[in-house]
Amino acid sequence: MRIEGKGLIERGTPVSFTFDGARYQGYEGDTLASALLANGVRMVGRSFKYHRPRGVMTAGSEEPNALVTIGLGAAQEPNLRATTVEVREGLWARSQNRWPTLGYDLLALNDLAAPFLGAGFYYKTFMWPRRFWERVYEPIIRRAAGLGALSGAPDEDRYERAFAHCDLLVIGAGPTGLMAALGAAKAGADVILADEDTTPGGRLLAETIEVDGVAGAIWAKEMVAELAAMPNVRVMTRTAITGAYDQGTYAALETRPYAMARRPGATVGTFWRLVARRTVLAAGALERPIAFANNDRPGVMMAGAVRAYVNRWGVAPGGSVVVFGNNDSAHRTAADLLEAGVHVAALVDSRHYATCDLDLPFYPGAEVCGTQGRRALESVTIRSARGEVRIRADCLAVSGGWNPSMHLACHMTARPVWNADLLAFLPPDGAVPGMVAAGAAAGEFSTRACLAAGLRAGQEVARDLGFKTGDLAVPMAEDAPYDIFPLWQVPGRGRAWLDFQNDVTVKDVEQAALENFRSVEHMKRYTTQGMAPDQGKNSNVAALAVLADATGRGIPETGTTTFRPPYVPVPIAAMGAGASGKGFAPERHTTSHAETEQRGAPMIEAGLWYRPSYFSRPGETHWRQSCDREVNMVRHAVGVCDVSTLGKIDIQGPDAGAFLDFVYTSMMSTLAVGRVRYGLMLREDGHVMDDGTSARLAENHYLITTTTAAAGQVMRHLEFVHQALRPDLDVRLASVTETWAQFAVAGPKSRALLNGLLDAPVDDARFPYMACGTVHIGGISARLFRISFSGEHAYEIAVPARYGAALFTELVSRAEAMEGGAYGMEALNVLRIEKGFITHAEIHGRTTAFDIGMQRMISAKKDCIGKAAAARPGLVDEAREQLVALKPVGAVKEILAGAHLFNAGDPATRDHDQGYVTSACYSPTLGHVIGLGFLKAGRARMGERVRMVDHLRGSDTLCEVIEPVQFDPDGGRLRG
Amino acid sequence: MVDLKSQTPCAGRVPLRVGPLSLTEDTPEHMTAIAPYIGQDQALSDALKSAHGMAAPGTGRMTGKSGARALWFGQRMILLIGPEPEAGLAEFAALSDQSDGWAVLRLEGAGARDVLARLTPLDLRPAQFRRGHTARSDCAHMAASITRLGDEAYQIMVFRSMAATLVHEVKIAMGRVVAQK
Amino acid sequence: MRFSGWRVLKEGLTGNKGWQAHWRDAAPKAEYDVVIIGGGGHGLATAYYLAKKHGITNVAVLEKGYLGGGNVGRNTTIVRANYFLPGNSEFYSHSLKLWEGLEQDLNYNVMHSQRGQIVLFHSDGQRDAMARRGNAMINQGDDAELLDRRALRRMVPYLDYDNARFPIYGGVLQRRAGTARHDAVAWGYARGASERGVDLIQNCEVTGIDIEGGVVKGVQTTRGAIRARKVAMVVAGRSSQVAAMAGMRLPIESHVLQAFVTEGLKPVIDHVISFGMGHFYISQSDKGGLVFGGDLDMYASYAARGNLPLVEHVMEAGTALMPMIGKARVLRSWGGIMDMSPDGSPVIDRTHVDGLYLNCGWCYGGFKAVPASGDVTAHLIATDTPHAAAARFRLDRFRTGQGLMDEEGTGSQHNLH
Amino acid sequence: MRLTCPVCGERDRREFTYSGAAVALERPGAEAMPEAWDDYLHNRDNPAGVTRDLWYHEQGCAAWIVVTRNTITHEVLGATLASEAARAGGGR
Repeated sequence: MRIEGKGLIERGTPVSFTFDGARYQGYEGDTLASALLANGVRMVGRSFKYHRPRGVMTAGSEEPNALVTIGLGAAQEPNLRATTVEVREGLWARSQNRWPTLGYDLLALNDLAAPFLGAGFYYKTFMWPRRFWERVYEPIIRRAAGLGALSGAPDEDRYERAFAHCDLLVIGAGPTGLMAALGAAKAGADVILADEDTTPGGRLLAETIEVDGVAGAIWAKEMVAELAAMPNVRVMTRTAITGAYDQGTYAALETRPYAMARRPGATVGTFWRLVARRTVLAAGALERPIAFANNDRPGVMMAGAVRAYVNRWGVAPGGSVVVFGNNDSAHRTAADLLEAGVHVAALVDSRHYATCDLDLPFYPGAEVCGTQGRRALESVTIRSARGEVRIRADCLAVSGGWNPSMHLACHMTARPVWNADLLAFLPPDGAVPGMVAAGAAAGEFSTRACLAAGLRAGQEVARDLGFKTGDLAVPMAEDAPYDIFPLWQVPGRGRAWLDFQNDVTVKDVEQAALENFRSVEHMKRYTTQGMAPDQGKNSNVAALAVLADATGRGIPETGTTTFRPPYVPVPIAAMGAGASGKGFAPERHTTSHAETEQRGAPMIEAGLWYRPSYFSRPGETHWRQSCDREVNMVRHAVGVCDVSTLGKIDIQGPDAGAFLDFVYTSMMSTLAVGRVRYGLMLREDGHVMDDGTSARLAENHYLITTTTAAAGQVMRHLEFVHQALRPDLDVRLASVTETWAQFAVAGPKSRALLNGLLDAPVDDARFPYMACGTVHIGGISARLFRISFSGEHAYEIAVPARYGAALFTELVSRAEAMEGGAYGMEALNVLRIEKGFITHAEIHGRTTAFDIGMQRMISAKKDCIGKAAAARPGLVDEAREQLVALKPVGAVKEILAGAHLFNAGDPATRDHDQGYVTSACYSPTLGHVIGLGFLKAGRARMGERVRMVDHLRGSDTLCEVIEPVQFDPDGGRLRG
Repeated sequence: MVDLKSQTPCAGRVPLRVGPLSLTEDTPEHMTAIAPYIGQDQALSDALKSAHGMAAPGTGRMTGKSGARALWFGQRMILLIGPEPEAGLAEFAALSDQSDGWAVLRLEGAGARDVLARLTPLDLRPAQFRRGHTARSDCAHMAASITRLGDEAYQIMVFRSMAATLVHEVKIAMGRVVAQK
Repeated sequence: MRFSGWRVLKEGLTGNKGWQAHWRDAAPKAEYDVVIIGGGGHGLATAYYLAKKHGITNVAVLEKGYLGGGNVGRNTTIVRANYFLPGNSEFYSHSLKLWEGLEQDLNYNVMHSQRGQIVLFHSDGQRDAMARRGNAMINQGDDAELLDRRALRRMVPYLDYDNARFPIYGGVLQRRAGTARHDAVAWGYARGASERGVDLIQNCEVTGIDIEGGVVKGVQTTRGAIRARKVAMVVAGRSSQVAAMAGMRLPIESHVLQAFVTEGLKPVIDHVISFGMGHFYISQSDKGGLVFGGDLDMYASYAARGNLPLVEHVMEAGTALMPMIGKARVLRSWGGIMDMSPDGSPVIDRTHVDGLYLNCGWCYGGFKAVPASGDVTAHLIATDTPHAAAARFRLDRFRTGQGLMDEEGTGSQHNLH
Repeated sequence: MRLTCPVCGERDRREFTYSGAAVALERPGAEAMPEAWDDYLHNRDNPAGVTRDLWYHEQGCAAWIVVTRNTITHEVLGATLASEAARAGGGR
């Protein structure tokens, strides 16, 4: 219920929201948790395994119990912490992991079966009969497990990603962080101050502490205003630092306020990559529970969280509260409750020497040993030297001490350091280069100590970075010492929870130790302790203490498990922002793209590029009709195809020829100016990397081409060879792929078409096969190459890309007037298969020059990349699979790429595998299906019949092994 | 004689305005990659100065003025933007025509830096990336050249074929910066 | 102690006080017939099969940390047999068959779940390459089915079929593929080996390998010297360091591979789905977390943790492939150290030292290999001849070029992973 | 992760492409024995500690660089241009 006059909520702005169908009222500034508590809602969820009733336990992102689902349909968002969800008008929340309702959950029966569902029970059963695992046991387990549900619909909320750089990143904007930011910023450093909360201030918002004589919350507000006004400070609220990475890189998740996120163009959050030269970890500390029987009932809360609800949100979490602790946090809670007018039924302090001057029943040297209540806490059992008493209470505030939030300091796999005085792990020094921890995160628990530590850390960082710091005073505030007495578990009957989310109890940890899961990692993995959404933030230290006890070791020897990013869970959509749909990778368009689309050609992806599959004409209803027509067009008239996507690299300099000799298998330095040569590049491991052409444009200027797919790889390779292996060669490389729009003009009428366009016509004498040179179109300088990937008399013409669109349109319309036209990738593929030309279907990374019959292209006169490795015995073994063509001779006239080859009569099994098909098509030119493939010792097997089997598509036929070049084997058409 | 019409890389996609931010296309007549041969850096710089009135820029810098600039473009590479390179430069450097190879965009207005910070990992803080500074970096998964032209004015270059993607990405980021102010 | 439902019931009724250690913690003896360096999945399985199939029980497994603390405890739990090159085909096929009887064999529920794995393809060319693979799987005697877009959509409707940057053409399904509870595999083998007399020695780091006249004599450890007739190095992730103790320089580069798990969710992904184009694969654990991963971080590392560019790339791929997982929250990320061999395939071989054996180079694929790797390594140690299913995993294949197994076609050299 | 390019200064790892141990700079001559090629192509020290490896500033200035790095801590200790390292005698 609300406490009049308390809290930082906007009492003037009431909002209504629903939880599990019921309408409630809260105020702006409320979290879902504070608003539900204000409305007296205590049970908000069910536990993971036993489906026990659970209530709000904390007031922060570490909340283990109050996980809810927000929204409907595609907007449904599971597993949100009610303690961080901001209440707003119309918020629609519901509980999860229960059926049919939160109040009556069928799987609560699990709780009765708990003796049989202890740690690791599933490793010992569900094995018979074998097939029942997938059919029976696993589906039941899967349905029972899990927390909230995804909607199954595509996520429509948009996130974004961004980068920011600074001198100092301050993580946490409590008293420590505010002072650290101030200290560094005043000295002139660029500071980013980030805090996951909606409002900076940290614990100052939750306490009644004063700083410099004003309420802590007000001091914080003024400090933030001062910082925000400085040009070198960026205050980022709602921003959780989620991970520490190398060289001062941090990941952060910023969540946008609901109203802003709904603006057109806005996002629901930003995933930041922050780069900081230094970092101050001022993330504070988290309070930890104590294990005692039935410590998981709704109403059992952390003592510090109770203060937060009272002071920050003006909510009394109960009408009658018992406070229990082993340190002064419990006393502070009791005092704040009394001050707010809430009844405190008892203060139980396990320290026998503790004193208390508050007006309430005080139990020093006592412990809470049990709780009662059906769906929520009804009473608490206190055990002291005088015996046990049961006290009615609807809220139990617990403090087992504080754990510094050192997680980020341990993200580089360093382990925290045990401090026996504080009974806590502290961040290790220097574990994240550039990071220092300060304040509560470093085990300093008084406000004054935090303020001082923050200022000191900020100023030290600034000086380290070369800034001059002035005198700044540490504000006045309480400076009480931290006194704690060890208490991890209260002995007794009944289950005592450690990991509330995963339902791990003290008994589970003890049983794990009994079964020899004594290493902390084994215990974790066997019991699932610390593997739930809070990643053990609430429970790991106590679980360690229990394990240490059960194995007779100390806590430091027992050690911790590894801390891993992210600090708080991060939506996949945030880290992958922008990648849905076409945003996954950049799109590359040729200059003919628009015209090609206008002609209705379906586009296919080629690397990042788009290329036309085929150009359908009226009356054509199947792609094969279009493809066959386009093939015939090229064979009989003329076809036009955009080949701009092939890589083009300028190689210039006095040593250009020598350089190319080194990267190609064959000699390029002997190529005459004005001529083009086909070339093969090997990887250094002796396998084929790529093929292409090399044109010598001038004495010291070559232009080489690569395949579309390998353009980037080849450029990287050439730069490597030049810079890392042959820096002595005076040669310069530049990619010119995008400068030129290049079109293949292929077919018997190709020259006629071009001559209609060129300012001066070309002929065979001036421009024979494999010639290249400059020509002009309408006064524009263009490059012409007489090369062919179709086996026809053909050219490739390149113009500056600004003219590409115009030239393509011109070429196609002229081709159409000559019974030709544009052709796409399907026809291009058929044309090259007919001619036995290879693509990356054949040079797939495992083939050698030997395999494709080009071993003679490896020049004996010189060294080249890959030459030595290509000579390894295994790469020139006659038994290797060699390139052949195939034609069907069985009843089924079909060849399928991906099918395997066997000797006729052999079974289709691995032992008998003879090869496989790489490419196949119907050849309109030859009038039958042909394929290319690799066959063991294939070159010696021409004319042999082999069995082709494709199990996947149910094809089994005989093929004849034929020469790879089926069309115009002597090349007359190329030259004619 | 045929008359081939020319088309700019971003034709039909820009100019764009979102709030105070604008995105426009620059279409320099010539762009030439100039890569000095071994030991010719100084000779090239001198030749560049006498031919085009600007020295070769140092790493990450730009020389010249609007209309005729020399942009550092990578290890041992300068991009001459605007004028047609004088033929004599070829004595000292490999010249490679890049005139049509790049989309050149200009992003300007209050918040331009925040827009870019959504696209590139470069440190864009004004004191680190000053006016006249240039860098090769990543921009929305594309290899880019980014130059600071003014207080809140940047030039972004990517390969011509990616013009549409770049404009799309910048436009979205512009919308976000304006909406989330 | 034999595990069963009855035992769970009985112990439950008597307060769960009767459970026994799953394995004995042994102190090192002075001498063993066989010392296995490495108490990960492969080392434990090797010990188990040495004892079970070859009757060699005077065996010690030396583990510098805790059992199963390496990659067997930090992988994405996928079990499949979908390789296509000779050598890999028969080996992983053998492994899958062992998986299928593993729980009964070990009397330990490793939750091997044959839920099916689908590998997607995005172009005609990729379909052809996948068909070659699928046919090779059937040639080997394993199962594979080619799904066209429509059949795939019926099976996994939540992929982005309509607006993907790289359109989904179809997939190859292996129904017998699936997942298993990774830690339990290590524990199950540990228990089985321990029951048969093998000494499992934790917190015992090998610091030297004793060799005399080209014959192995034992090892030096942080817990003293141990004599052994035979020594096997089964330490993927640290292979180079351990082999260096025997004067070997291995064809291995160590890389970090990251993996991720989300908060628990109700069942939403029923198969293992591999998106090769985006280097992304995903399944849902029985607890409800989405378990997924991607490519290597791509730099040599022993840090067992990675960096953001790869993290983001994995998330981008997930977002692109199945936009419905956007609101799933990543709970934890981690990294494992991968023994990357030049051709992406492992080595199981004798060495130049008599009695010294090498098992390394598992690249990204060691988990599913655990049963067969243990079986064939035990066979090699016991008989000094390679098992038929692993005869091609020779160390000298890189020098000779004979029998390279470069499934990805990126080259049999390190810098082209 | 950030690397310091000798040309461009400190940059995000995502601008770089990795390419293995700097041993790749020490290419054997054409007549070298198969063992030398085996060592060059395959066998590696693969240190758990300080190593030198090759990176390509692909989304940056296009320089190949040799980075001295710790494989356990990921600390970057220095970087030089591969061209200079190659002139100075390779990957050692």
